Amino acid sequence: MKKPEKLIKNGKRLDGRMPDELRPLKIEAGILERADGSAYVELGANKVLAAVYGPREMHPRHRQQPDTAVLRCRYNMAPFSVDERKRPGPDRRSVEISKVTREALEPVLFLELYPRSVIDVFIEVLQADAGTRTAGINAAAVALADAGVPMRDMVSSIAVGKVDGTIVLDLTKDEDQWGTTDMPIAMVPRKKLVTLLQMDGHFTKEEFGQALGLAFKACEQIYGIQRQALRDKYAIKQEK
Amino acid sequence: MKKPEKLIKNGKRLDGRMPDELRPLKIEAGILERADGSAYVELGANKVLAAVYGPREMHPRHRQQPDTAVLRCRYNMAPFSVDERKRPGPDRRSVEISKVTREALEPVLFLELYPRSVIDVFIEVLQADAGTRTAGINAAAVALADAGVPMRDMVSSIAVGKVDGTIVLDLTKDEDQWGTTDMPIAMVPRKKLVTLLQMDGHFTKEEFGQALGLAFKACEQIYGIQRQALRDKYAIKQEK
Amino acid sequence: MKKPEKLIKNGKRLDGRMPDELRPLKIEAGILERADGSAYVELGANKVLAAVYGPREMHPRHRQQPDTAVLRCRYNMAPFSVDERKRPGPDRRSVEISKVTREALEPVLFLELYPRSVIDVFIEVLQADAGTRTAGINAAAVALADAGVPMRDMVSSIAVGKVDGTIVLDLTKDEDQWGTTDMPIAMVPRKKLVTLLQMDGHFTKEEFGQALGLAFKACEQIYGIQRQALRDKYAIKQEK
Amino acid sequence: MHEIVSSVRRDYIADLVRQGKRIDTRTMDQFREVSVEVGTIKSAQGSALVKVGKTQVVAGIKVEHAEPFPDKPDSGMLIVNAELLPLASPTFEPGRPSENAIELARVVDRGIRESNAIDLDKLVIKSGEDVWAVFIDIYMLDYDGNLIDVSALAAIAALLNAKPPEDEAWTLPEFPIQKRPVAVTVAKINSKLMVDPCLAEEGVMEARITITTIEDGSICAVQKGGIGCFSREELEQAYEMARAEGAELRAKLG
Amino acid sequence: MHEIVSSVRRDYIADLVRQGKRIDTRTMDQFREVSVEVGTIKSAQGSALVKVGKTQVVAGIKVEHAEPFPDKPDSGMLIVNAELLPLASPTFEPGRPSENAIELARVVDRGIRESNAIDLDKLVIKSGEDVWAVFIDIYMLDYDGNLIDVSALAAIAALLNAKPPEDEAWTLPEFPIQKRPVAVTVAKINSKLMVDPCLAEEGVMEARITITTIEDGSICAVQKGGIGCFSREELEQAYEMARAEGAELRAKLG
Amino acid sequence: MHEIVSSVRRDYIADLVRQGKRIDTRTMDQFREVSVEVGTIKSAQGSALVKVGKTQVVAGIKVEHAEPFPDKPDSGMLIVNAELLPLASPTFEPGRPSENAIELARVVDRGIRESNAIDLDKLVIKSGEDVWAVFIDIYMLDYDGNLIDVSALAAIAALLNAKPPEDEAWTLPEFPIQKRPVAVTVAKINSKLMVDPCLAEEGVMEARITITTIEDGSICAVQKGGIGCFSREELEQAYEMARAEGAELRAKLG
Repeated sequence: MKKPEKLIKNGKRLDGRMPDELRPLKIEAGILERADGSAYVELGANKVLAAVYGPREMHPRHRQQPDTAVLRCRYNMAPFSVDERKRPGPDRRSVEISKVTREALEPVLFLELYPRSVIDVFIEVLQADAGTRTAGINAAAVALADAGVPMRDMVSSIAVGKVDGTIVLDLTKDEDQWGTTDMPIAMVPRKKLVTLLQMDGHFTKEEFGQALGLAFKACEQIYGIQRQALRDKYAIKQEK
Repeated sequence: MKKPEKLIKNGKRLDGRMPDELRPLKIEAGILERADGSAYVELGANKVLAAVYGPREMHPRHRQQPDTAVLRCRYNMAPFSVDERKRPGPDRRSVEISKVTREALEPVLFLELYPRSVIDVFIEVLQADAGTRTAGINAAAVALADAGVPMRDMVSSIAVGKVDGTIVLDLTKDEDQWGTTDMPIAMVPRKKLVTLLQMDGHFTKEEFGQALGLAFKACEQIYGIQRQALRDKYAIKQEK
Repeated sequence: MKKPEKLIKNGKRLDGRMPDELRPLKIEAGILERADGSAYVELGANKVLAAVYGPREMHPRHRQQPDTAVLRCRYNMAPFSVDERKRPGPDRRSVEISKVTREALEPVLFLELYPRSVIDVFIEVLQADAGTRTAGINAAAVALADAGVPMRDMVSSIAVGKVDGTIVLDLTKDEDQWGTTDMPIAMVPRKKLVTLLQMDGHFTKEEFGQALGLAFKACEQIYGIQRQALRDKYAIKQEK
Repeated sequence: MHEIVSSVRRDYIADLVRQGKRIDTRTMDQFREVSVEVGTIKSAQGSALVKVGKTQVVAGIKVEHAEPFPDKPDSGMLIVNAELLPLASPTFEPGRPSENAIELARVVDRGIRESNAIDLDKLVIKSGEDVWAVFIDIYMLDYDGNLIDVSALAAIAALLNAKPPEDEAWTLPEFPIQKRPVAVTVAKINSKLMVDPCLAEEGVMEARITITTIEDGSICAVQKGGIGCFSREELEQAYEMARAEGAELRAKLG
Repeated sequence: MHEIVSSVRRDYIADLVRQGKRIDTRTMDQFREVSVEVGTIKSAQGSALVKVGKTQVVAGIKVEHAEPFPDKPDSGMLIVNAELLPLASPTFEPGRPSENAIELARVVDRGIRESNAIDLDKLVIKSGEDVWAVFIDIYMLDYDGNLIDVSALAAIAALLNAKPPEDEAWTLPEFPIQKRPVAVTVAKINSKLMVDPCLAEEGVMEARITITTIEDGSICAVQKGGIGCFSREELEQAYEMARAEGAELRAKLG
Repeated sequence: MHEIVSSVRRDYIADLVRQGKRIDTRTMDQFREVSVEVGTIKSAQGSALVKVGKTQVVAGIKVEHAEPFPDKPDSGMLIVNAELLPLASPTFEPGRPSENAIELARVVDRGIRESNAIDLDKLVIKSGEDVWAVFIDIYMLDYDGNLIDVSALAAIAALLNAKPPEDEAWTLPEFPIQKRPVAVTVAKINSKLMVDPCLAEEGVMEARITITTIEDGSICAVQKGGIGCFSREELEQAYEMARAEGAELRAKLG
């Protein structure tokens, strides 16, 4: 695709959204049988699964921590999730995303309750359209709750950026590619504390502040959808 | 080589064999010094070595099984064993053959007699002309007996296939390449129970049955040659 | 660079040295903070760092030796140390050099004093101009002394070779490339015992003897510079 | 692929089988509930999500330019890859494909390749230089047994769903699928044969045989697994079960 | 990147911070002593040895021919690689790059790439076929904390030192550097923010945020690390510290 | 390459050496029985099975088209690879080549390369584009000590056995071998030197030195191994042993 002449026309984005508007977000909790907890997230054209196993015994043993559980995260993209087939296996990008995802989630967990254990979070991107790491964190946080892992709070995540000079929420692949700036963020929504922040592109001081504001507001909205997904699952269980 | 016009002429195959005829098969037991047991097999132009080590202590320890020995098999081709030099190291084909070879041999072993141990079977193809996995299984079974590993029975193996519409025994490389079907099989010859069966190509129900029949008969013949190889080695030892 | 017509003119080499003359050699001990011992060596245009860690506990445990420490060496070249960028990570050459370096150093160490321990020697080539393994051994030996690891003696190392039919000391990259023979050597200087010897090229019996003689003499000279480097560091410490 | 099953449960399943029953009340020749959903992954040329009981597999098709193998200048390429995602089971580990993942990919590959399900001869752009490579990526999402059959079904369903790539080098009217190979795995427990083993049954089965058939009931691929044995009669019985169940599964492909 | 710190030392550092002090007597917005030495490695097109306190990093630049990415036929390539040499710390292990080494390389990469520090558009020899690839290799020699800032500074210093390759395909008068991105890491300990954490401080910090700025004070890259959190106010304060310290560091580039 | 030897056996061997004797009754300068069989592997261009005592090595030659190294456009390529097969010894493990396998391959490589045993300049098809690559694959089948000498002998024997590839690009009348390098390893036990150490001797030797000589007795490669030392006199004595034994081994090449 060639770069479009304008990414924002008459105040609206290519997909018709307003600058501060989220893509359609759908979250389902508990969709896998084998995993201890799981969640499925659709954010626009992103389709992401997360599964949680644990707390379970850590193997190999020499990696056990005597006074705490270890959180491991693996973010992975399916070969068919992107335009050009992605070769299976981790690359440098996925290693970094796995790391920042772990650091985004760990602040809300009581790992010290499970010495010598491990909690595994597996995130699989089935279809990608920019924002997969934020979709993955939203899914993982719901999957952790679904697994019954004690949590201080939820973690909610979204990207903000700059496109045609305008600060926008939740960039699509086209906006990410042709825009100026991408800033994924994750936060503990109740205390409004940021647990993930990455950025590349260009922001003045003012734009940085404005983008943070937009993200904080959106994370509250996402938090609501996450809670609803967990409530829905619980409701269905109760019916049964 | 171009595809020959006919692979079977006047009822005979390119190398002069009848459809139900084995290639010359030569088996020697105990040809390596260091290994606990060993065997060398020539099946037509195939040259294959097998060595057995064990039962011996399993390392690393966390892979020990408290109530049984573990059987490990490694099928490997020498770089110079095929027309175009093969890069050293396992590929997907050799990983699969190693697995089915292990499953072909394990039914005749009393692994439960050797808890926490491992028995290693190493198969090296020095020269290849189709049927290397069957030659390897024949060699490995003799090597296991040569190592004094207790066995319920021998394991004998051969391929059958379809070439120019005829069911044939023990395909050569040309027949494998230009024929329709290849079906390697391994069996416990006395009880006539199949421990390995793979097939690719095309068989009707009737052809499948006919091919099984041919393979069963040939395995009896191979079983005789395997026994003779072990008797010969024992006889030589006695002389000394 | 094309092959020069002559590598030795009027008895002098391309860089003006006499055949038995060492390149400028500079050794500094104790230049890294974190390492237990370290040294920096410039030998002509070679720039090499060595660091020693240990004796320290060996991990993983199953590699501990109950009656001795283990010496591990890792020789590594920086990607920017050579003309064409070297891909990071070990190659076959560096694996071999790491092995012979270990065998060159181990004879002077009292490893039996530190059962279950490991001593790690890390050698990093920052800029290369032939002779990096000898520069690395000189640096490593000083770093071991700097770390306070008990030593029977120093280890000193240099290459000799044949260029335009002349036996020469301490070859440069051009001499190595266009010359006939390269023979790196390491020795325990007081006892005059050889702990590393490799050679490729062409030597008659007489040339071999002559080359050994040249190397033995040069190693004495290097030994002096190594001792001075350690004295200098100690002197500076005392001043403080 | 086996998971450890307690000896009590083991005996219970074996006992049931002796009475001709299965742990989930199925008959010996009955698959669990099968659902096939296609086209879910828009980033793939074709895709299918197949559920058999609680086992879930998604397969995606990508079609890309490639240089042909030197010995096959006039043939497109087929590459089958299977990932036993750690998401799908507590016993699957991240990292390089396990022996089981490799066997799975190769058995699915053989069913498709040997039946000529894809007309690879049509996938040549320029002889010896440029051909279409068809990648089938099999993604195990939830593992409750019988991954070969579920994966093979997902693979052929995804192929049938495949749209031509948007590339001017593509000249065929549609994606050239000409056969529908279907794999059926027959497990042997306590000397009885049964199709579609669930995870608990896999934990106690002696051996399995996977037979892939095409529309006319002929066989294009076979793979025996596990450390037990089969008699000739059992093999012939397994074939009959695979042919019959294969036809039923094929009907689900629409 | 954290090393284990005894709980006594941990409490000591935290106590100091409560009083607005640091373990090495610096103020909160003060870097350790910084030295930048360029051109030491003759086998590289450009090089820099940067010391910040006891942390030492050398960066080397190599410029080589390469085939461009298919989707960027008219752009040179930038490849950043970082090696946490086992020489530099008892906790660094030989072998494939760790998670920390990969993050380090990617954060340095983003600072340079996103600020357009190198004019990659000028590094094209023949569109779609031959471009210049700029390799930045970061070599950690001695590790006493804050490797991101030291590495980023070494990388831009080495780029500024880079000479054109001796190759007739090179036609530019000089190496096309147009911006000077500088990374500043702000650590949070006991709810206080401070720049340039040393190793002991890293061992107790809750989180860190690295903000890379360019000459006009605008931001080109951000990376939060560690398992703590930042409030919005803290982020804005961190930005102010990074901008101010970044300007000071930039002055050291000469 | 060392295997653990009990201290009793160790003392026994050392005692024997003190008396000028060896465990298998050989003299100090005597090889075990040597047999060289060539041409056994038909799928290789050349092959040799060499036995020295109970140590067995097979070497196979493959000759294939390759693109030359950019800095050597007018030279064929030589690639030596050695596999210490787990078949050959309880101490060899499957997997990537060990340090010992790499050293072995490189020492054999140097003997052949530095003696110009193969006239690589003749193996050019088209300068800078297409040359012949000669692969020597060394396969250790049964390991009872002294693998370097046995492997080097198998390599040169296989080269001498090599037939030109059946390829119209090949224009030479025969395979261009011009020298016969032979490696002889001298072990040092209890300050005595001896050739061709068997496995038991390797377990107690202090050090070894491998000297590769050609027809005229001159040296083309040397490699010291092990953690002991050699004096200058010992090195000169080792050379004499290697030259004399090398000539005897060379005679076995026919």
